[in-house]
Amino acid sequence: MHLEFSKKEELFREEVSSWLSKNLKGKFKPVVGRGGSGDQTELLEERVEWEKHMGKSGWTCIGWPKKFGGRNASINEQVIFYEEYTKAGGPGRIGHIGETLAGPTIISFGSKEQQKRFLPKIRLGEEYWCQGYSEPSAGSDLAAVKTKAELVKGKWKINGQKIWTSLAKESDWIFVLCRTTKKSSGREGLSYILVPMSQPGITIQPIKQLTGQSEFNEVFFDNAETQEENVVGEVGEGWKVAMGTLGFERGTSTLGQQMAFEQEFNTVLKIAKENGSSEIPSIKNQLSEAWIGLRIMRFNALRMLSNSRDGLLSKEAMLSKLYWATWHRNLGKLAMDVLGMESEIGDKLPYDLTFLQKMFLFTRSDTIYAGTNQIQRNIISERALGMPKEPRGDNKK
Amino acid sequence: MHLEFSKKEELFREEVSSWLSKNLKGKFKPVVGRGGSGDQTELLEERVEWEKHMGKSGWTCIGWPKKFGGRNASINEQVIFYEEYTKAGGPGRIGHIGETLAGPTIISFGSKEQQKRFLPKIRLGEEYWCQGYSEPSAGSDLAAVKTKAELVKGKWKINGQKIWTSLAKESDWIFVLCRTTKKSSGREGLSYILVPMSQPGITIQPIKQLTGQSEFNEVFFDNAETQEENVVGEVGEGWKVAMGTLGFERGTSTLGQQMAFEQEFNTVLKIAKENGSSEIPSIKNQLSEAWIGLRIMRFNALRMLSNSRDGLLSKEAMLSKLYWATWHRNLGKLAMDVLGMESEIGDKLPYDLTFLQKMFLFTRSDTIYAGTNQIQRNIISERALGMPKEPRGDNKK
Amino acid sequence: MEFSLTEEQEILRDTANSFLEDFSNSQSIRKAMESDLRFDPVLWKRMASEMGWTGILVPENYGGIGLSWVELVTLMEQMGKNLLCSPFHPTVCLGISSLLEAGNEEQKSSFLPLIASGELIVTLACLERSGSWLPEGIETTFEKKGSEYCLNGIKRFVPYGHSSDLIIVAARKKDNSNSKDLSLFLVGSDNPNISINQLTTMDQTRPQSELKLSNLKLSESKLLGKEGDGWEILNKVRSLGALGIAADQVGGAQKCLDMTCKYVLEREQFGRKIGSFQSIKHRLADMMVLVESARSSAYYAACLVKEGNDELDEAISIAKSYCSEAYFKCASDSIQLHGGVGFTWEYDVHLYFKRAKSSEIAFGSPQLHKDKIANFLGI
Amino acid sequence: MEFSLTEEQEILRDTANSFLEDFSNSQSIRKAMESDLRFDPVLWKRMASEMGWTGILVPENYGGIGLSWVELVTLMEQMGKNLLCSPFHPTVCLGISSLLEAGNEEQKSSFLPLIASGELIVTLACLERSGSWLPEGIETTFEKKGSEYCLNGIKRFVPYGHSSDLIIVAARKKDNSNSKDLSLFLVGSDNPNISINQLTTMDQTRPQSELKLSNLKLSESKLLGKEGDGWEILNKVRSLGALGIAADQVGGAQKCLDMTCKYVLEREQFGRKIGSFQSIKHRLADMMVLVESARSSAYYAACLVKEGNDELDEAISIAKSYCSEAYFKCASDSIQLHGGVGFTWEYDVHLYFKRAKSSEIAFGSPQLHKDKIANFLGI
Repeated sequence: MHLEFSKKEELFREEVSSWLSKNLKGKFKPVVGRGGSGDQTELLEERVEWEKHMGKSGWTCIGWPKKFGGRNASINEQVIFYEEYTKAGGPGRIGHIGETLAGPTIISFGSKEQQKRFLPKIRLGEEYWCQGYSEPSAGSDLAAVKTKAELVKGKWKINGQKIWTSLAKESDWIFVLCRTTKKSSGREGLSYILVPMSQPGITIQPIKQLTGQSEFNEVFFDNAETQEENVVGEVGEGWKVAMGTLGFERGTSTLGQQMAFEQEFNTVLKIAKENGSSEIPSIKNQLSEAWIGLRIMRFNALRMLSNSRDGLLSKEAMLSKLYWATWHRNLGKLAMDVLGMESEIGDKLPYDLTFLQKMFLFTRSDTIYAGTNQIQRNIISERALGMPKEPRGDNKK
Repeated sequence: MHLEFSKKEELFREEVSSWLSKNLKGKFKPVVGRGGSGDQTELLEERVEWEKHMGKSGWTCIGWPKKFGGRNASINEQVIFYEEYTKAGGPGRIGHIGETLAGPTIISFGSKEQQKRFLPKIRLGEEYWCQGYSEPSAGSDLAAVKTKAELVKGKWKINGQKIWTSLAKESDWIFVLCRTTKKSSGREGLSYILVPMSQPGITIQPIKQLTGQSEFNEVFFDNAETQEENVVGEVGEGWKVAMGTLGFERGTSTLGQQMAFEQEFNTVLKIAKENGSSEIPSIKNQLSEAWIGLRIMRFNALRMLSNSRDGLLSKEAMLSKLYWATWHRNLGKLAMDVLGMESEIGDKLPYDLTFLQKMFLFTRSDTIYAGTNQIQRNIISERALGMPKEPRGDNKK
Repeated sequence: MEFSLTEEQEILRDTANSFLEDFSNSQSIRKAMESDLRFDPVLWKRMASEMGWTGILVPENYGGIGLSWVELVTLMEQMGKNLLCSPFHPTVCLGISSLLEAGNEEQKSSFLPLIASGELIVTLACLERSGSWLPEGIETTFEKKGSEYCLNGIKRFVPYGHSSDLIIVAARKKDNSNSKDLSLFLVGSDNPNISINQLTTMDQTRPQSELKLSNLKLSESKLLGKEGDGWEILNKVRSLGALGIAADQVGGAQKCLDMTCKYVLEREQFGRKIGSFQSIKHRLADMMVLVESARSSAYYAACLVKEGNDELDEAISIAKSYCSEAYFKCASDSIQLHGGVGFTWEYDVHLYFKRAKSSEIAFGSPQLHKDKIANFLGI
Repeated sequence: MEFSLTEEQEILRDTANSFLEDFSNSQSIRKAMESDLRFDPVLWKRMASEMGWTGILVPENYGGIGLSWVELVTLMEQMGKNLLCSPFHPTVCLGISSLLEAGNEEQKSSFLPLIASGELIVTLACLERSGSWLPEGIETTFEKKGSEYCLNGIKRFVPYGHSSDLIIVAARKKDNSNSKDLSLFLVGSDNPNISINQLTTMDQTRPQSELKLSNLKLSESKLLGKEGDGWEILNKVRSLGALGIAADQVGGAQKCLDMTCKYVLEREQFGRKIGSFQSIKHRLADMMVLVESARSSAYYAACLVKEGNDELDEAISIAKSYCSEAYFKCASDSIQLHGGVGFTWEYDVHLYFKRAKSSEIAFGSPQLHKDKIANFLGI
């Protein structure tokens, strides 16, 4: 057990940081530090350019195997990459769903043709992806999805509705979990299908959030089409594929996210020092606790990454979502407490809020999307601690 | 809505307080302030004398109807009585189970003969009672009681085991919830039977608690006997009777309990001022919060009592146990925090702890006995908020 | 001792609730909070003339109905529950209280009847750039020149400042070192030397403004209370203001509980109503403890106002700190238990959440009131 | 970067756990904690000679096995898990650390081998009647008379004071106003001018004593470190002491989680294993978050000791404050989820609960360490 990075890893760190400092300037200067939470849909064109530039330079998808154009970077190298990327103010990645979800799924479960068709375009920033899992009545209970796909003359015809889809308008493709076996229910009879977004059968409806912005969308499928071959894995095996994807979701990028959290924390700390609220004992204490919480988040992540073997995440990894979502929500509240009376005052009428206000409000969704805190606790107690599952009801609809 | 007491009530207060100050002295001086939580089994003889003295003077069972020897005291008068009693340092009541549980049950559900036989002796402090509800495998799930009673030649023969019985050794009678219908289960087939404690069929086994003391007991029934007529209510209707008793448990004495809490709080506050810990912001804040919590406990109780009509307790009453148990447990922790390093040091070897240490430890059971916090939350959400009941399992034993 | 609503008070509560359910529903709230005035002036007139609410505290001889704070708390609880957008709190809790506390006969008879009839909207301008509730926070100065007062300074966080007719302004004597030497003035919002700038507020149901006073001149008759008594008056009025907010918080917290109960009994996941899951049930139980305790604390303080009890300041600090935390917790939990829809603009939960946040810091944060309680305890 | 146990470290952990499961089981814990010495001297010898644990930090040239704090933390985690009653923490974390930090060659070579072989039990006497961890808390004085030091004072809260052979005593120079001018001395417990009085402790697994030093005379060779360096040495040693406790806390918290999981999978109520109720499942999930995070924090700090990193003090304060709260919460929840049996003497849960409480305040309460963190943050 040791925390120091090896010489080779330190060299890699230098390579990353020097490439970033040489490239995140000039025409890319405007995107530095942009596109994070609450800013996700801004400066899209410029950020797409940046994605392409990174792709061309071999700095996307570094964890992918070499044969798919990746660098086969070790976990430590990925950690280093994400840390340096955040430190350098690398913009919010439009390509992250392709790089961390769609791509790895296609690598693990896709056919050779699919790998050839889709992976290079993800890697080069030429095609972007979004996720089609949740539905209005299938939120926590993902197995209740109702969206249907039917094979008609070599094409899947898809009907139904997905919800909470990020970056839907900006994406070229969506992976859709849908029911391909009529009258099936639960985890049976589902398939994982790749569908092009730009077609008359698909309508996107942004969802306005409590911040006044729209980072999520509803996606309606009305006889949307895709080629028969665009199913990943076997027809009817979609649940297995989707669960694989969920596994990829909590990986090495977590350390980059933590550096972004640290930047937020530093902003709050700075204000507290400036406006004198850091001298109020309860605020001082909360700042101290927030810092402790953030450091431990990092320690947990390092341990989790060191313990993960062969791409399988360790038990501890199950804790990560519950931990960071709760921590981040508390930081949002703390930011408001630090601001005191000023916490109510926004940027401009009618309803432009400050960065910290948006953080405060948006963090309320952190403990809900991608598995609510309640669902996370179910998962931890059942899978990591062996507690019995909650009995399903029989209010079949 | 008004908080002031009427002239008549103020006169009653004077009467109570003057009687107490005239009587809680001389030979009764040693019992002043004794017999509370953690001190329950001390100075028994003297406290029995005091009970008898109160009974003779008409100051026990004041809420009972006049025809059973009570004063038919209004809720406000009972509130006043308990407040003054606590203020005067009246000793922990050995007779409280008879006065507040057995008595009211016999008044509500008992026969005329039972009322004649039992009530005067409760009132006069001549007979003491304990409670036989919980069993090792029927804790939160009271309907799972297994203790059996069988009618043999005009007598109930009782076999089984009760647990968590307070004051078992000091009591003359126990009311026992037991199964009188063979092969019955759940709430059916139970009866509420009064059993004399002093007999060979009953064995008492004290349970040593984490404080090192024993305030609870196991009571074993091995062909214990009682007369056929000692069943309260109909045979087989014990659940209804027992639930009635649970209703009585959270009544007017709550304000006396709160004054005892206030005395504990004052002790903690005094130490905090003396040892300077009240200047530590987190301790100062906790003291402030404890005081807020205590005052609101009082406001809640006053509102609950004013809202209770015809002896039925209001919705708000369901909150009381959860509230006070949690508050008291927090006070125990706060007391230790106030003491700092001294919190570890007890009175004398081998294991005599201080009053505050015993409080700290004992309050851990407050959130467990008489319905755990979890059970209280079930009750509140189901009965007051109309949430669906948790499905029972079918692991029948 | 009878710590429950009388029959008349229950009628007041129920009437208020059904009126507000009709006229302060989701649609009208959103319309009002996005309008320029930030409230519906037609509804305001009806609340004044039909319901008599603006005159609830005004003695009958000044054209009001002369009820007590118990009735006012009962009423404001319903306003909180229905998220009413209106300058009721500044006008009644702050404006009327100030006039009753410190106004001379002439001031009372010229303003109270107008307030009671809904023709005059009042607010209080005490906070400034530091946001501090302490006397040091007030930097605005006054100077007496002949028979006139001249005021200069910038007020911030003024509730409904942009739609008020009469503004009670706290200022300190120029060049006076005693930080508590403050005085209050009655300023018409039509005075040319005041400029009012509406701010963007996270909670759109509680608008705030910034006021600039530049050599604003007032006749002696506009002094409220004696010169130098301002801090004492402010203390009393803001304490009552805190109680008014506490009542609003009780209602808001109750509504969060109600909305959540309703939602979890409708929403199904895993083939069950989600209200049948223990984690949800237990959280609702905890919410109910908070709501009922908050209500007890606000009612208790209201009784003490009526009975003129010494304990009042303590009781109000208890109520304000507890109700603030209770409302915030209930609103947070309500979002959480609503899941995805809980953080959408479309559902009302976020409006309650934002109101919980703005109420929490209005008239003293929970921490400030806990510090006061510690002070009462001698620590 | 490889933040997981090596194979050797895993073997150490597993061996320790199975040894302790055998020899520090419920029965032997109770026997030890009620005995006069408060630990089992036979077990102590075996831990020293068979297992080599007392020499874990002692360099090989002094008869130890010269491992690092990473191995020590791994070991102490198992001791906490199995509630070991022994003077291991004072002897190893405090005693050996002090000698390694400040001992001269003569002191090291005379004491370290004896400690490694289990023949010498050491403790640290720093706290006094105020219970304060600040230098002002130390009122015991020393005076140099010729070539001798003379000590006077009363030490309190001395861990295993009554069963130690060698006591490291902190004292201040008599009549010196600089509160940090402290020095450390090595005092044999057989010195006639020391009287040791065992105190009753709520946690019987962590005994404490009061020591009276009355004109206790020591030769110059008993000075540990330079005169006046005491505060600096103490700071380092107590920081390591805090880390040792944190490791014990991780193990204790883990055991509370394990015991509770086991119990709720056995206990049935309402016809179901109570572990199937969501309120219980969710609380267990929260416990696991605490336990794993606590473990991460303790291991992280242990790595920094090994790597001699500047961040160490901060990391230890993080670990000690987090592990303290995690253990207390897990032990509390363990009692609660055990229901009635949870507060009986018979079940072991209360022993963990009491150890959680005594550990919480040992070597700085969570609050003290949070204040340190605030200090690191510049606030």
